[in-house]
Amino acid sequence: MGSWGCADGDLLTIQGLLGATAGNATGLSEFLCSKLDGVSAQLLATNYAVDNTYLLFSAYLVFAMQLGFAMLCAGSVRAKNTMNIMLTNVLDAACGGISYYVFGYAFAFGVGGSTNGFIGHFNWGLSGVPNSTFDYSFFLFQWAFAIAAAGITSGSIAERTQFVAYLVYSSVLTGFVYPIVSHWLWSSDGWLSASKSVGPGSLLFGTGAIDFAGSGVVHMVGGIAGFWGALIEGPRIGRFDKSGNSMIFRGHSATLVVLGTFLLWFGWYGFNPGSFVKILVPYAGSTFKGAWSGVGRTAVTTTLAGSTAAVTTLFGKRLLDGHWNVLDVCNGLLGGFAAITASCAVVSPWASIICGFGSAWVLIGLNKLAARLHFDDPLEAAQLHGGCGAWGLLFVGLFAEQNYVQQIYGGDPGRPYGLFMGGGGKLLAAQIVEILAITGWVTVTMGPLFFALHKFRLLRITPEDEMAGMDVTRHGGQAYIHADGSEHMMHMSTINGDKKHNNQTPMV
Amino acid sequence: MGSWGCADGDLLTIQGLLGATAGNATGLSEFLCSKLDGVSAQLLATNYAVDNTYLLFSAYLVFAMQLGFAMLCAGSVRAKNTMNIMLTNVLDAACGGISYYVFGYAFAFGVGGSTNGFIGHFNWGLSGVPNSTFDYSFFLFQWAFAIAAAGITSGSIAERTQFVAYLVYSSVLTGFVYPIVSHWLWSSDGWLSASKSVGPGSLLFGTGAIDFAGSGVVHMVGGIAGFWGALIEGPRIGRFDKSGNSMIFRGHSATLVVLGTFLLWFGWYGFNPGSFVKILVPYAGSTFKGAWSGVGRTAVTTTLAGSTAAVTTLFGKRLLDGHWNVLDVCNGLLGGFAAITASCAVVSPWASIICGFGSAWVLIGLNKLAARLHFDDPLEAAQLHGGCGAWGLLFVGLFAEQNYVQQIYGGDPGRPYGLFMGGGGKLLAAQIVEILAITGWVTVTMGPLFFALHKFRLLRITPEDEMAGMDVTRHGGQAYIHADGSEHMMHMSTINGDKKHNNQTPMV
Amino acid sequence: MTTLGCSASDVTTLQGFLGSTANAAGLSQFLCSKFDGVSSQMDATTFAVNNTYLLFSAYLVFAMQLGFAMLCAGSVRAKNTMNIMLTNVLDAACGGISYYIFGFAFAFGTSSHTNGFIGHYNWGLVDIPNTNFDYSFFLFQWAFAIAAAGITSGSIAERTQFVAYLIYSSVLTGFVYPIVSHWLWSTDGWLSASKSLGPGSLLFGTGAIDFAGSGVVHMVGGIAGFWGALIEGPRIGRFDKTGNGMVFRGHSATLVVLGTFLLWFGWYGFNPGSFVKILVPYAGFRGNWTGVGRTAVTTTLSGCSAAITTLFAKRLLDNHWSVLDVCNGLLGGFAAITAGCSVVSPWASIICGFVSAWVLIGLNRLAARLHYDDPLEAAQLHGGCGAWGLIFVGLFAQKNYILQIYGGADDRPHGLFMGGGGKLLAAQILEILCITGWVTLTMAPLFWLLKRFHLLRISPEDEISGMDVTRHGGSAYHHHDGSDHSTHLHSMNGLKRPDEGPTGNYAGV
Repeated sequence: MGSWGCADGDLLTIQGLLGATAGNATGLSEFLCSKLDGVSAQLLATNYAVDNTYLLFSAYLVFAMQLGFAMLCAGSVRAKNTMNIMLTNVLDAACGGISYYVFGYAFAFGVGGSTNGFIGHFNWGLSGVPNSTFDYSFFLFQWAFAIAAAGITSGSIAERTQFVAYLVYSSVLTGFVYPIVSHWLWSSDGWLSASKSVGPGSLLFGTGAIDFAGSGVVHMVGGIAGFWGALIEGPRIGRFDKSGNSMIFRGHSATLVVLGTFLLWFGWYGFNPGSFVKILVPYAGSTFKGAWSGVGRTAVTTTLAGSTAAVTTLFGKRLLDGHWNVLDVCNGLLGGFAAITASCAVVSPWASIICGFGSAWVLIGLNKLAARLHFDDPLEAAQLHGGCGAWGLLFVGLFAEQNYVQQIYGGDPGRPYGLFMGGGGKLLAAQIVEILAITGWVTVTMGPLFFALHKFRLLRITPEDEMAGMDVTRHGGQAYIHADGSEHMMHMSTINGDKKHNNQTPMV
Repeated sequence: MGSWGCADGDLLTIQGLLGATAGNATGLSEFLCSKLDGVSAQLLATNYAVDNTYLLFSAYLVFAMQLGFAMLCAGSVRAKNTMNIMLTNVLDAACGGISYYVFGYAFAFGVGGSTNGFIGHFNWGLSGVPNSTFDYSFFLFQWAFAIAAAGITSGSIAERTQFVAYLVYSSVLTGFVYPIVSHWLWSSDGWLSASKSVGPGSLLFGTGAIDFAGSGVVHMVGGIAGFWGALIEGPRIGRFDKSGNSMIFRGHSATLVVLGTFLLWFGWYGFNPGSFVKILVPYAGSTFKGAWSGVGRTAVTTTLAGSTAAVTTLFGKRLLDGHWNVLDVCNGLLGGFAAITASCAVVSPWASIICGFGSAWVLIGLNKLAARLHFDDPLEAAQLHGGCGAWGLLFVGLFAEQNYVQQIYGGDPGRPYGLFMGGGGKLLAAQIVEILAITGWVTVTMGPLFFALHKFRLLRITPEDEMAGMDVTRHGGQAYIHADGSEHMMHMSTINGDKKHNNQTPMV
Repeated sequence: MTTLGCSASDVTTLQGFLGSTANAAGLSQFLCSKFDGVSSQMDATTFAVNNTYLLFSAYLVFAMQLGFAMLCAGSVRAKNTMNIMLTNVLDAACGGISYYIFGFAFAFGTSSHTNGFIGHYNWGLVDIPNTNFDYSFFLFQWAFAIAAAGITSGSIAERTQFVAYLIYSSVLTGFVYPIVSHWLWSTDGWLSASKSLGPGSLLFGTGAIDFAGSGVVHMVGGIAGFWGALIEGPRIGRFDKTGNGMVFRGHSATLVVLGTFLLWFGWYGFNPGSFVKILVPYAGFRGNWTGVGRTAVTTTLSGCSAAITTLFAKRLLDNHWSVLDVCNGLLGGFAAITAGCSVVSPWASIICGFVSAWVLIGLNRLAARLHYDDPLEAAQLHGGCGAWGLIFVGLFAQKNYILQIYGGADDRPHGLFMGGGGKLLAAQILEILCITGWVTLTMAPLFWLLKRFHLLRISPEDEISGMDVTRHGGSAYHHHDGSDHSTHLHSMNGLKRPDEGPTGNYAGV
């Protein structure tokens, strides 16, 4: 951050420039410097205020995605499991808030005297925050990201997972697995980071992997964790019949799916453009371009990628299945967003259309593959966030623009960029390394975890619970009560209320 | 707000400093001052623009809470009263807009030549606004707060209140009762205010009561009004049977409850952090700390208190009732938010965890008490907003940090702060006075009002209406029509439509 | 942009002032370098603040699309929910692509030579960002464009073929709407109130004032919807043989309220956001931030007064308190104030809302009498209240607000009732006529052609059984999945796929 006041030697410089001729060179110099120092302090304060305002409201938008996830998940499961999945979504945010405060943030961004490319280990419980680099707003923004990852996984294992298993994997994912991946990519000393501050030449392949807002860090982590969970649990009862045919398990409310999708779209404007973290950063060589142009462009690429993926899915599914399906369009849209998330800031708007087009087919293809392999993921989360996320990482390596990479990540003018843009294959190689590293890390940590839960019979609910629905058996009743019995009742005492049985705990 | 240009005497000062030696001391002085004045004007404009942007978007978020209330209330009542309660929520905002514009704002913040610690009486109909202290954005922000209080009360008396009674109490609460309480605490000359501008030593107990975003002003006011309403009306028919057992009256849609809760959470980021009103305020003695750090910290304490309350409620209810209940978790979460609202800006993040933990047990305890005393509040609004709000006010007196109180409210360095932080008992005493004053004031105004409505038979609907549901009897039909008869109809003329009777007015 | 640094001649001036002082050149350069540094940081701050403001406003406007989706979904019968939500999602998605490629160019593409009717530069956002427009402006305008198409889809709900929707939506968002927005909002539009070509070039010396689009967005959407609904005719059973109106209730009042509140929320981006820049000082403590705040207040008050007026009016007329009517009244008040939100006083906005409630009630009665069927009342609400809003500007616009926002000479026309003469009112009426004419000329033949080619309306069978089942892969809600009383696992919920077998093209919905 710049300084517009008087630097250490400036006072003497002015005095020297005024020479002996001015009436009171010292006084004049001090006057001018005090004025300029005042201006400088105010400019600095303005800079902080603008950047923090921008970051905080972006964080609020990202938080709104949790609401989007809750509605999307609720609408995509059968009515009998609605209470269960909404509880997991509320707890993703609530448990995540506490664990990310106590240690998650420290693992991800705790930077202090000694650096460590694999894991952070400073700023436990936000001690030492705010400092000149990070303010509370940054914590809030990163927390909102962390809880998104756990939300993705809960979709994959919906409708058949014990609540205790959810509590265990969610804590591990939000508190440990995800923070470490975000340290690799986004911390200034992460081994995969594209903006490493430890010195020139320290970037992987001279470039580092570019994952601007987290196609890999958030979406692949959540998607791959969901993949292992869903694979180890197996499909829902009745999802594939004995002869191997797929059954269509429709969610109970398309309205909630659309509501959730639009809320996610709304929140994605915090997720992607917000990842600039600072908006008051002028770019060299232009009077009107700065981080604000980058932020706007990121919002545009995000919009175009999602839009293209939605339209591609619409016509693709029409050709394949013969009807215009809003649920498929919504998922296609989200796939486009998940894909553009890595590259949103470093590709041109026209390229984002290609990204969205590709991601629609990736999702359609993976869904077909999943059906063939009898892999059951109620929200298509593994295919959508894992598959489209990986495609998004590759896309950076192909279409990243040189000048955008320079503006955002700095570095020497010869740093690698997208293969198709003439920037060589090094960035693509780094992106592939990121895909492999994330896949490997999540597999090594979450795979055994789900397997252990499975072995200890903590993972899957009983077939009886699954048939009856978890809401009734575990969560205190159904989500919807449209008729309360008062329409044709005779005795007032029986209206709606379940009469309390004496052997129950008292109602509060 | 500072000035970075030349003050009145500065021009002559520079001329004097330059002395006779400079070629043209007058010209040079004028040149420098014109530059500095230009800079100053632009900095001032920037300051206004940033603060207003921040405040306006915060106000929009607070407004979104009204949507949250509407969905929360709708989901928490039985399907047959959905239209009724949503209408009250829409009208809270709409009637509140007009009444707060015409006189509510004047009662609350109308400050002019003479001061009055009890009630404001200037700026009727926003005359004299904008001025150098208040712009339109401040009115909008305060309006969004005012309508929240009325929304709380409508939950307490849901499912059994005449619509006319609602119109009466809502006008009185939003237009008179609430503005006066907000004048006490938040106006610069309120008798309970912690930042009173009338002079040193004028603060109550040398500190004033700290109610940063309104645990008392908003939540207790709404909650206590709701308490009297619900108490005077009595429980819904069938809620307690003849032998005194509680019946469980479940709301008709848990999805709407979760939707509403998340929207309230989202809006609370405008409610609490937005209450700073200005974000571009640097703090003395630091280059990077300012109101923006306070705003961020407030968002963090809010998040942590709600999260802790949610998790505490989850396990608390699991132990007590034996199931994991998302509805209880949602209410616990909101209780944590209501509690932290008073102290959000003046406590450390770690303390907010204690605040949330305490509020969860306050809510559980009060709910048990309400069940025992046969007090029926369909949304637990009196317990949640009244009880947790009071706990939040006490919490300020215990855990407020000295430096945060100084940064936000100014005053001399020896001013009291939290008891457990070593700041003495004066702040706690002021907080207790606030609790008593608010309880007394709302009781004295709203209690007789509800009682008078009751006496004139304007308060409660007839048992027939209550059994059939108000939507059908008063609001033109049911909220949901899932089947429209077209599935198995023979005559086109009967599809869906209720055939209009000839003696009715034409359908529009 | 203000220049706070030193201009080219300033260094010389400064040297002259310093005269023979020890090192006049060095001192001048030193001071100027400081001021230049300050100036460039101020510029950057201004850009950052204005873009932050505009981007978050754009996000709010986008949230209106969600509001429309929920409002429409709740207002139609359950059997057509999937259909109408799909159109809302596609309004945003298709609109994003078409507005990027050519819509923005038609609307705001400005370059060396001007054209008051249609823009023709900046195709596919080339040369963006420039000193006038950044990406944020495109995003904001895109969010406006998709709102217009959303309005129309409400008018023709429950009976329109999906292909017809795709066609009219593309034409409306990609061509009809951008041209109208060029007329009013581009610096060289022939109806613009802030034309930059020079003084005297404004229509009637004032131009039409349509600050946030009562005409540009709401009337365009509403009139397009009017023609669509008129050409299609009413839904089956909506009017019986003797001409009585049947009440076709939407399937969920909750969704209607949800949608209405979301629209209200988004309107705070729509109206106040239309200032585009917030860091523009006027004098003293006033600046665009005051105007932005006032706009939010007028918007709020107009909607509030329309809602309350509707509440009591419908209570008198229909004898019940109806939340659905209140919601529509509220939205009518918003649609009306949209044109005048920034140039009228808060007290006037209450009048605007009051009248708009009666406009909507009156037009709804007229529609019922004429057997015109618009499931969301979109033509009446957006078309009728939008037109009233345009007239309202001509009556109540305040001079000082107009000068602050649109500039111009001190004698510039303003509202008739404010003593500003009838010229502004004339310009407003011209805008109403032009928009009505233009949309009629373009959209009516389009709908008519679609009808001739049997692409417009679905078959009666589809209409009775609902489009969701026949066209969109199933109904929106599944409250019972069969598992409650199932004995055979394979019959639960799942529809067994037809004979394609395991190798079929099923993709696991």
